[in-house]
Amino acid sequence: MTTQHALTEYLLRLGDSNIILAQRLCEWIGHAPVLEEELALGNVALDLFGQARSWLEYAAQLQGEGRSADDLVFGRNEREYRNLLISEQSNGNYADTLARQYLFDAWHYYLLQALQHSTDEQVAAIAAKGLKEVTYHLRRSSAWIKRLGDGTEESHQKMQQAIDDIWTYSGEMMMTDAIDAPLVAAGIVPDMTAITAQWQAHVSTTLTEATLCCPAQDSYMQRGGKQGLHGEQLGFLLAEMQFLPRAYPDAVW
Amino acid sequence: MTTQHALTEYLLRLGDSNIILAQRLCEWIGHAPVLEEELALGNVALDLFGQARSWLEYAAQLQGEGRSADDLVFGRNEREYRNLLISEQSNGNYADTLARQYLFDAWHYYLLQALQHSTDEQVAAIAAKGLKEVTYHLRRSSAWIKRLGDGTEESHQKMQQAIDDIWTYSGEMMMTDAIDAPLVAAGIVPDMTAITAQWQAHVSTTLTEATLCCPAQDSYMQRGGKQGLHGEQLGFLLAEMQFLPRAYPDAVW
Amino acid sequence: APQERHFQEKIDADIKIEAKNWMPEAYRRTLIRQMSQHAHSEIVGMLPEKNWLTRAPNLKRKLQLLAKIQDEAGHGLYLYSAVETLGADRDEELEKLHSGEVKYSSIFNYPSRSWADMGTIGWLVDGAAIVNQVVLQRTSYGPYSRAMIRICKEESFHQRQGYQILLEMMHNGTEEQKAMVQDSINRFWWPSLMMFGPHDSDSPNSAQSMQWKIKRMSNDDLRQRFIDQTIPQLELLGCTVPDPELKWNEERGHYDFGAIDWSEFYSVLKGNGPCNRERLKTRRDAYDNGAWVREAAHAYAKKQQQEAA
Amino acid sequence: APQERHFQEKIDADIKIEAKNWMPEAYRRTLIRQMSQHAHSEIVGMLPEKNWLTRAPNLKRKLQLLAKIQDEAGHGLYLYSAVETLGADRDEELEKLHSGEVKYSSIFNYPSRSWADMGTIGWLVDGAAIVNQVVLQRTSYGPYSRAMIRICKEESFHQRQGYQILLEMMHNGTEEQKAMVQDSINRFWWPSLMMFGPHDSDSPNSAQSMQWKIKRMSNDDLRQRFIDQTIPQLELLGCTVPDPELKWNEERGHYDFGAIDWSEFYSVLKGNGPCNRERLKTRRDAYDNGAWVREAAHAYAKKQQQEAA
Repeated sequence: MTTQHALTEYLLRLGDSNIILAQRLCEWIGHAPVLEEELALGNVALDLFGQARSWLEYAAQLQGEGRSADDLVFGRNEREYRNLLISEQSNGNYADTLARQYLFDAWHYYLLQALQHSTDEQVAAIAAKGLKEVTYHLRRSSAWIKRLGDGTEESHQKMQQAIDDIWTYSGEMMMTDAIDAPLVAAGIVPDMTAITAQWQAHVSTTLTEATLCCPAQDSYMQRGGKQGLHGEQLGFLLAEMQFLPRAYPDAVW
Repeated sequence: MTTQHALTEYLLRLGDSNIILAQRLCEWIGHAPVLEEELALGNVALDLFGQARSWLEYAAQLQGEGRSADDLVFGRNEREYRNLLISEQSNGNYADTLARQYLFDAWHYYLLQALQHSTDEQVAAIAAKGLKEVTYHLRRSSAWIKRLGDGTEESHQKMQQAIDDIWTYSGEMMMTDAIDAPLVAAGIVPDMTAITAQWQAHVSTTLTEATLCCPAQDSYMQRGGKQGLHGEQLGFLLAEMQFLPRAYPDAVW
Repeated sequence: APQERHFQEKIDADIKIEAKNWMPEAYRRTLIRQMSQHAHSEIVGMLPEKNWLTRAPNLKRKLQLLAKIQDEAGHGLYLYSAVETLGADRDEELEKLHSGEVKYSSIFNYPSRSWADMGTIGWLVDGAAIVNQVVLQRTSYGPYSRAMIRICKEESFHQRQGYQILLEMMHNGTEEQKAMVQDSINRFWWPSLMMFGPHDSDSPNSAQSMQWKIKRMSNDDLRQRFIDQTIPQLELLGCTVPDPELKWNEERGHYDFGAIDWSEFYSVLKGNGPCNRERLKTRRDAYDNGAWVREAAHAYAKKQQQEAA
Repeated sequence: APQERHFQEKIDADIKIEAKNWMPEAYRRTLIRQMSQHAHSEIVGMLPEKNWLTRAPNLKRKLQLLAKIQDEAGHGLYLYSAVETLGADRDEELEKLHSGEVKYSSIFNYPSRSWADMGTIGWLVDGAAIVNQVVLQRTSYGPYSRAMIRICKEESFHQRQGYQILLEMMHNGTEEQKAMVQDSINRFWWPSLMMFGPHDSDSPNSAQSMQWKIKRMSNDDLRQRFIDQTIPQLELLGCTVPDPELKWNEERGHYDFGAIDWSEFYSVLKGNGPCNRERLKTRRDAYDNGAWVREAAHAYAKKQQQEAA
């Protein structure tokens, strides 16, 4: 595998994860528990869509087939999507959404922190810009974990259940495969060992502060999203998201 | 307007209403309260899809543009869909689904009973065949109205709420417009006056037996479905239903 | 009463009333109601747009639409804050929304049926809102006036974006897209005109509001202003409005237009619009389903305070 | 014991055991468990197919798929009835499903990821089930055997339909569709082979079941039979299976095949498949959300009886 091909795949994984998670967050608009949360969720979604666009534009450029970020977002099927499984999980209740968000944010934060030192200038630049946003995402979602974990009896139970339910999708963020190796070697992307440790420390500290139990780090972890093997919900999300460009292929919007 | 054009529109209204309601019923599969109901809902959906196909094949034939029933189902957008608003309403709880079904079935039953005497042979034949199925649908759904209306306190409340909520979409079934006039004149479709009275009698008897209040017949009634003016939910239903043919325009399945 | 006279003198002198100033109870009540309605309209107005958010046709439009919805949530926040300066409580105002006691702009009881509606809502609906709000920048209550100044800037931006959506479809789109735009305008034209409220002759509370300078222009004048500024834009689009009587009146220096179907207006207001139930249910469910979250946040904040103390 | 001897003699003489006959408790328990698992598998097996029901690509396929799902619900009903002849209770059996105490076929813990899976599930998964069920037509318990006979007919029909879906895509479809089919087979091949259960050497309860003729062929023999009959169909499709060691063995008169990854099998069985949680949650939620409906039906029936009395 050439480094360029590996990098393209890596960018798709990043971009797709952002797109899909942002799309999920959009589903909350109009339904959030309080107006301030409509705003906060929307802001996070905006940031993620924006970062996704940057990653995917770069991916499209590396592919060199004249495709745009839009072509990638609206023209690929489930099997071609490379998002992490955690990003596609359905919203559930507010605790479920925040558990998903927090575990993702913590990974995203440490990853971008490392990627801003990438030997690939474009990767470094996108990561540095994104990191500012994700710093806020992580601060917000960890605050909510504590608020709900250490709020009422009901919120505590819901948050614990949410963490337990999403946990099996957290491991994939740290897994590597043949795509990573050449990129790590070239200093383009970080080795995941350090990031895994950082993530675990952040999560275990936050959950403890939130009076929540941290599930075992060696629990069975689902995988496959990065290789295009998704759960059954993704197809519905894509059918909705891609409907207009699919239904009106000659249209300009 | 030619009679042929009017008949085509009329057939689309019938076919589309069946398609959309059947599609809604499909959403219940795997989620029904008891296995027997999975079967029953599925059977009703099968019947409705089958009848829809007959109506739409005839509509396509009258259009004479070489389109198939599939082209009509999978190739039209929301604005071109002619289904009754009642058929597109979301499933809600089981009482909501049954209230929607019952009010529809009662109309469907009396309409097909009249349509089997249509001067148009094909209409008469499709209606006669469908009537057998719909006789069962109506028997089943009225039984459920009574069962839930006169079941427990909780089921009574849910069923009353369901009737009250869906009621505003029931009037459209009885409304006529410029499409109906020439067809009534030609004896192809019935005048709705008699059917309205039959429907009202059936509904009021059933609801009374079910210990439910019948909302006022002169309540404000929503309209527009038959003219292609739908609620916001239909677009999502169509995006899902039409996804594959839209995403793979050259495919054969 | 001298207080009352002093109050009216300030109003007449175009001096803003501030939260700490004395004001007649009726002035306060009228303002609370109007500003709450306005705040609720921002929040409910997010719903028809959210309907297309997950289906926006490209990333640029998706980001724009999301940002617009965010702005509306922000406007809602300013406005609820402004209402609270009058001693009202946000949760109580929301209760009144949920119970149907206080309304929101009836235009949001119409469904958004196609992507073109994202353009039309920006162009016509926000356009009509701006005509109202521009005048309200000069309203007599200070916090309301300042909120309006801030909101107007963003709304104009939204309106231009909405118009751009339609322009793109009309000038570069397919025949299907053009039909989609015309259909959208056909559906939203009359409801947009109704946004300014009944004719002045049927608007009994207007006189008092005018005297208090809560209102600064009459419904009919605002409506005429909106039509006059919109029709040239319509022509640039290459579209029409569903009003055969619409015609430039050289003598009046204004467009003449056909009679508005007020029965539809009152019917929708009464709850019979296509989406009244759905909109209220969405808001009510969001509030109810979020109760445990708000309670938890409250409980947590209390614990934190106690620990800090 | 004479009862026990008599029982085994009947079995040995291929006389069916009926509900009213004496049977050893262990025989009854084994049967209840196996038949419940089978019934649960029919019900849970509806879910991966339901996943594409609302997205079937044309009316013909939609009707076929819905009819197939209906058949499965019907099979579930026969089988629960058959289980009840043994004194078990359907609701209690469902409880055991929901609590995870009794399993269903692990194959349904894999997601259906594309429309091609509707073909592959029919062809491979139902195909594997049939190989099992054909033999079970001769199982020693009468009601089970008769249910199997009835079920087998419909399953063969499903299998042919599934194969037709794939044939159509492979022979008349686009390149994208062909890739979709191959991808689907790649994903379902090994899990289908695992449907026959562990190797005979790792299947400790098999011997007793064989003696009782609840089981009539060993796991490995059934698996070999399935492979032997499937590979020619695979070749007709123009597809491959993801097993480089698959090869016709002239001497054995069978296909040789590679080693099965039993760690995956046990992992999925333990709850780690991609959909285990989701499947159970769907069934549990359906049951819980339907409680009030079942209660109402029950209350109503009781009232009707009282009135009739």
